[in-house]
Amino acid sequence: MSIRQIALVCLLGALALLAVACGDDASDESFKIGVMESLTGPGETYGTVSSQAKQMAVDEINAAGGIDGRMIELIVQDSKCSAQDAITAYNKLTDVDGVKIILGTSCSGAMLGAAPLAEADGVVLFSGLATNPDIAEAGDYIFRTAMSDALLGIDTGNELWADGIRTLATITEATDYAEGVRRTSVAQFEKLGGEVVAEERYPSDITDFRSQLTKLINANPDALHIAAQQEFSGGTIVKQARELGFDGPIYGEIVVVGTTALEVAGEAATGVKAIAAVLDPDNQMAQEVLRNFRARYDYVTLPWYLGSAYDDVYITAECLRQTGDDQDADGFRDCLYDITWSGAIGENYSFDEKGEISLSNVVVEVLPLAERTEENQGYKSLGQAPTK
Amino acid sequence: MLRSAAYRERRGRILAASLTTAAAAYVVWKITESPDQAVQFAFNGLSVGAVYALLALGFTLVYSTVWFFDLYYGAAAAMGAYGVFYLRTSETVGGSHVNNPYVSALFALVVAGVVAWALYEAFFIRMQGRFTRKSLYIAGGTLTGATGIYTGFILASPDYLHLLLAPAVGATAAVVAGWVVSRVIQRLFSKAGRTTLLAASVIVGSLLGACCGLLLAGAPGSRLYLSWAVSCLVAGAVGVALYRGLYVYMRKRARSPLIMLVASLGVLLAITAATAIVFESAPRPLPRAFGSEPWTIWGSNIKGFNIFTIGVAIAGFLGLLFLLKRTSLGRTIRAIGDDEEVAKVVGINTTVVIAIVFFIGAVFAAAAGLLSGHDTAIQPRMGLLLMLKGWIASVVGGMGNLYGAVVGGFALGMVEQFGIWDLAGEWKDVISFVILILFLSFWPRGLLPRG
Amino acid sequence: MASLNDSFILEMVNVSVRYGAVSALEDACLGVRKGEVVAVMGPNGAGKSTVLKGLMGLAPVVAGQVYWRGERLTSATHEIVKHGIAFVPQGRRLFTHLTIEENLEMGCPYLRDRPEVRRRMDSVMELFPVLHQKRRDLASQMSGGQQQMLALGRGLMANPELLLLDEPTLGLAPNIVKEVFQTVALISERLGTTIMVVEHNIKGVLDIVDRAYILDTGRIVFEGTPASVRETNILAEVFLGKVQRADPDEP
Amino acid sequence: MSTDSGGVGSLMRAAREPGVFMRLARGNLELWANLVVITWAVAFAIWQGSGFAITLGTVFAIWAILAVSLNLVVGFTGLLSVGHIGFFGIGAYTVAILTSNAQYEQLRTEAIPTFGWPFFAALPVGIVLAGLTAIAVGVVFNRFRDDIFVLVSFGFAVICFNVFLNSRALTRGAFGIHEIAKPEIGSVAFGSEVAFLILALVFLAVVVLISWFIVSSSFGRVLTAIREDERATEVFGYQVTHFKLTVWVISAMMAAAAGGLFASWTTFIDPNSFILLESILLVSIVILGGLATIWGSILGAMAFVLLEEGMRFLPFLPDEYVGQARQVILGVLLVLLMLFRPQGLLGRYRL
Amino acid sequence: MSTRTERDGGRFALETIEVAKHFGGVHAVDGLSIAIPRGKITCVVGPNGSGKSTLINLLSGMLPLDGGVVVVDGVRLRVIKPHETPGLGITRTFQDVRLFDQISVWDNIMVVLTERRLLPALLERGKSGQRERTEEILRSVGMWEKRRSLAMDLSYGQRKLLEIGRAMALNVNTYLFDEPFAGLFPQMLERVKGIVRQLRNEGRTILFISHNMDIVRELSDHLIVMDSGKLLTEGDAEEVLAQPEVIEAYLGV
Repeated sequence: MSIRQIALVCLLGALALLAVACGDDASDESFKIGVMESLTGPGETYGTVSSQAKQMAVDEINAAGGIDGRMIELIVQDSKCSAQDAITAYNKLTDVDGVKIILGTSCSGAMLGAAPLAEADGVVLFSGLATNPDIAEAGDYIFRTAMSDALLGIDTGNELWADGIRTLATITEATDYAEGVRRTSVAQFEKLGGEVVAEERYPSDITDFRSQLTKLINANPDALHIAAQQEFSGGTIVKQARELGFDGPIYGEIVVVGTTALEVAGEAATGVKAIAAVLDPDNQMAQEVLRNFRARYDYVTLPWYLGSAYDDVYITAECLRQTGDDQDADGFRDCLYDITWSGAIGENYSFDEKGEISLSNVVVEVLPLAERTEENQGYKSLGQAPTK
Repeated sequence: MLRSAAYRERRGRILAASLTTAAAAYVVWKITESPDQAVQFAFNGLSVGAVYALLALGFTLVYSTVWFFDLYYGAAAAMGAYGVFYLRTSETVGGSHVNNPYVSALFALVVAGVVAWALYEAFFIRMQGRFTRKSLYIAGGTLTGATGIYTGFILASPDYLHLLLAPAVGATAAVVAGWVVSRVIQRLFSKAGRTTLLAASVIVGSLLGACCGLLLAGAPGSRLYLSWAVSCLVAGAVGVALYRGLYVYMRKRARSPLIMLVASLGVLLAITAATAIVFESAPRPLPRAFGSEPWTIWGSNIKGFNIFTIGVAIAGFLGLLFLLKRTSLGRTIRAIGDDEEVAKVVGINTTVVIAIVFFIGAVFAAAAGLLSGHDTAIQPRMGLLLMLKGWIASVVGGMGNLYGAVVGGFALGMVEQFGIWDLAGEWKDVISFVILILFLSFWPRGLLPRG
Repeated sequence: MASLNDSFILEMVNVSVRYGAVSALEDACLGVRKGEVVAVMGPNGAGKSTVLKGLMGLAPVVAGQVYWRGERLTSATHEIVKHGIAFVPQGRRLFTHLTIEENLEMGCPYLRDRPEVRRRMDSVMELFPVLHQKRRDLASQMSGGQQQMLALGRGLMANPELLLLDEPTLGLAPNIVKEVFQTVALISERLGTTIMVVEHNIKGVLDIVDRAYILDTGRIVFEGTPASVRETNILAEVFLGKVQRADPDEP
Repeated sequence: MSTDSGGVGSLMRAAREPGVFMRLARGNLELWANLVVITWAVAFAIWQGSGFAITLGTVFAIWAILAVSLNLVVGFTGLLSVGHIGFFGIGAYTVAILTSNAQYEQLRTEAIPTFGWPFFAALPVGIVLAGLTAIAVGVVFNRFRDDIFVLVSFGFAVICFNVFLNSRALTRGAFGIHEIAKPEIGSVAFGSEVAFLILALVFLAVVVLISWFIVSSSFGRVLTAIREDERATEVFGYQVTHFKLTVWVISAMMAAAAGGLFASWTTFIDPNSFILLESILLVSIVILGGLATIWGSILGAMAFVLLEEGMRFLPFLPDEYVGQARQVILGVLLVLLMLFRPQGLLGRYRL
Repeated sequence: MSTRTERDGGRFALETIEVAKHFGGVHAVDGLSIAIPRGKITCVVGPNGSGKSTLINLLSGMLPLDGGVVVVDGVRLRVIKPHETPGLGITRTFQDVRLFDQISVWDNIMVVLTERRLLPALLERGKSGQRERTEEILRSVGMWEKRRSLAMDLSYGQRKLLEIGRAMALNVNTYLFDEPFAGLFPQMLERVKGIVRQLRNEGRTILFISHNMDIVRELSDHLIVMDSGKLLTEGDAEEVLAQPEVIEAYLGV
């Protein structure tokens, strides 16, 4: 064999050693909880915020002495917002790390990929972020503290109609979340008698929306509805729509008024309305969570999802306290069905028979640039969306 | 029956002509339908077309010199954009610094390496007679090290960009001014002595240089535009380093252009992923440059910055045209494109000239990347997307033709816009690639064939 | 090993060239004196062009040395022309997308002295009036003969002491071939340039050269004046195939 | 068949027939490479538990089918296609659409018709559909060669992704399709992970067998000849375009089979699994493993899967960067391979 | 020079009538009308660039005809597709030796012997007849020992021989050899000469290009001299070589 060939074999061998040599060290005493979040890819912002909030909550619990003296240990995997990666991550968590309770995941697509496996294996999948209506039907072991798009859509449709919008143009990111938001909103809007005069979609990786927006504006709608998955594209669309001379009202959901989105859009975002679940300003716990998070990570975005991820951990801790065993998925599941919780995202909420919660959405309006502060997140609440 | 080549050519021409006619008729019909939208589409098309044209210009320049597809080109576009982001994070959304000493050191090292090689090629052989090898090595090493450290400092402290770059800009301005002055004096007063000449140019040059440097040092607002220059130069330096460090060896042995293609694909993959690791894979905006307020012309809106981009594309085209057609370097570049071996024989150091071509190409890509980044946003994958668009634009325009690159770039921009008039906007990419396949099938030499 | 002959300005000593396993030139020793016109002749595949390619660093020289004015020539290909050696490659190989003027300027791309370039170009155009008429045309638009003139002119732009011509008549019509040879003779006569010409067209070239080397299958089989070449009948032997060749082992 | 140029001088002289020894040298490399990778895989399985190993095994089998099928085109025929993921997607989507049983009451707009076919009825349809697409695409692509072929195949991948994403009436666009059926034969269901792994390996074996059958036949020899010199092959009486088209279609059909398996394995697909980048990674696997060798592609796929999963355990690499780090490593490997070993690890054909 | 018509189809394996090919403005083959007698060795000579290789490229369909007709066995053809040439009984070698570099010597020969149709080719895997024929050919060109090496690892002479062997494997009536003797050492040369003679003895037609007059004299029955794409003269080798204008064309102006 030539030196080159030997070198090749050595390379392969080194890689093999690399894989085998790195062992894991877990203490047996702690509760092991799996976490799957999309830490890279299109769902990166959500996944990162969510996993950071969870880590913060876990650190708080552990600092306070853990659950009856036992610590919680999070085992984090990247599910990348894709079904295939979610399945790989799920299998690694259940087979390698032997967890029975998984917090996550952040993308509905990933959730729907892993859900059948979890259902079959009897593993609890508990997400604070996935909002696809289909997840309600995914199974007995599937829970979420995120609200289904179905609710959001009804509120959005009502709000549009109540504001006197009769013709609507929609621009939608081609992701399941954004499509879900658009679909449910438009359904309600059309049910009320509204008309969608133009609709456009864009793939996640483009940053220039001008041609789509030109078409939408040219259709002369009363309002523009943005359904985005990434805060960044939401903000950019607002900015570019204004650049192209659109001066009608713009509607969206939480993503469009997220911190990054508002920074990207700047002054252009003023007056944009969003229908979203928002942390109650009077909720002391919520405000404390945000304060702690900012102190710890030096930024805040998607406060409601931050809160729901935080709540997830505390709910989990409570149920672990009751069952006392992180391998008892059935007990954990029953505990979730029974529990009523007051946390950052709301008071006295509980899971229905589909593993869903229902809280109310509110309408928010973006403040002028000068009035935006870290505390008010850049928008003011206009109260609940009209019911009809 | 196999048709004769002439027949096939004719058939291709007929098909192309009818397709063009159909497209033109469609556009005219659409314009009469809604002139407002047509004007807006035209503006949009010009804005993106300018970026495509810039990309196609650089791409065509490199391709028609070395005749292989260099996919690093895409990474250069991303690097240009991310260079600005790297240096100006404090002004961007999110506000957090990504400045990382390892990254700065790495690029400083690359720049130092390129400088070292450039010094060697430029002076080593020429000076060998006058000085000893050792002293040359020491001098070169010192210069290289100094450049490296200087670059490192520039990259690592973006907040003081204007202060750090002031001496360099001042010195450059001084040299240029001195040179211009000496040329002017030579022209006007042919009898002027050496001493007067020297004194005049030194005085004027140093004054002007100092002036420039001081002005710059006192203008922190210039940091954004300085970061443009820095990231373009760094992307260019990486291009040169790749050529000299990798492609030169590969080209000697390559049996087919595919080797270069696959290798540069590897480069693109690695750089894209590394960018995603350092900067995260989500899109980011660049800080606001000038001209971000829209102007209304004929009832449609266009940003001042877009007009600037179009201006840059045209200036880049004219500059490249001037370089290629009017200067001796350009002549040399064209000669290498025609026949590299003979170019070597007549006394051209082809390695150096091709390195310069790679530098220019990468600078064009980086400029396109950062302009489109300012206009919209940046993301690690933008390199691949922009490169493919530049590639298509140069195929549409005609490979190896500068006029074709500009025409192809703007044409592609327009087609993408007008193509989605009736189709949904998400089919934009499909339209570009269908155009590509149509062109390669029926019109492989493009709109304006080379030569 | 042959001793260095001072009167040779260029001397190749025992030069061998191999492409992979294929030997193209073996132990070739040849020299050129100042002001001479020397021909290197031989049938196809004899290694004539390889002599020049090896000299210019375009072919891998595996053994032997090249001396230029008594010093070893080790420069990179692009440096060689600065020593005063210009190479006119086979098949003309012009820069087809450059104009004729630009092609001529490419003959000395390293020269920064514009007036000097102008002067040289004028003298070349004086030598080849046809180039002057078409100086703004692209090189690809010329006929074969004119292209050869341009290639020669490009070589002369370097103001070379030694001009290497690789098959200057290849693929040219007979009347043009004649013209090319006349031009070569003219260059030698008017400019005093030393010329080494590789040629398969024996008769034409023998009329203009001072000395000739004859190659066969990578070896030099004869050296002498045109008269001696004609006398020995070596040409017919090599070209029409009657020579007793050495029996080298199969490579 | 063919040999490698490596070898130790003294032993070489000792060997009576040079070809035999060179084959041994090649055999050694293959043997070692395989031993290392298999040891690695076994160690991995023992250490990480069989469950995870089964998952990885299934991922590996699917990638391996893809790599083997792509190698038919890239390695044996010399057409560097970056668009293979398109056929993979066609197979996956056909199986998904035909077998999905999901009820979409809530999904008012983008509900697609449900067929509820069994897996083994849907798969052949997917394969045939991919074949038909391949014929159409191949007829257009047949005229392109070398780098232009690479360029248009990029285009094909992009077009396919956009079709999957934007044809909402057919694919539900970004929603993806879920509840894709698991394979069943009569009463035997491949519901469990192990059963599915076995099925995937059976598929891989079949694909390998077919590939081997092709490359060892006269047809395969003609393919290699086309790769070396298309015009010369033509002069010897072969209608080169037909041969190229045939292998292109066969390869596309194999990729579609892999796609069907993939869809059924994840039970949920969306367009994100079929992006251009995946296609580029696939080409990297083929080149890494070796051009024009079936074994090499399998090895490449295995190394690829183990590379990513192995990196998950690196202490200094945050988990979220594993995918990107894998991409960096693959990119650098591609450069090194092109520089030093343009035929890939076990390849028999230099680009 | 005599004029011929199609009636002579029986006597001539190949005929060209006013065949032309031009590249840009260069007329590589300019209204060439020649006839290649059946069962004999014909040699084409002429100075470099006189269009000899272009002629072979035209006859083998590698280049499309720009004008004129090629008559093969009495059939007039205006278009020759490369993949149909074996059907017409024509095969060739290349001046710059185009082997299938990265496959083995054995496979280089086998490629020529195997099935042309798609499906049968898929099902066929080295029939015994083909194997024997391959072995026979490899032995006859002395390449049997080398059968496992890649074609790219062979020496120039071996490559040349292998290419001729590859052409021989195709059992056709007319062989077009483009400079089969160039760059060969005597040993190899003899072998190639032997092959050419053997082919003639089997009653096949051979057309070859050579610059080696020695061999031309020795082998050729019929000689065609080309200059600037046109026919200069043709006829018996010795006679033609004795003509002064041939010497002129060849050795100088």
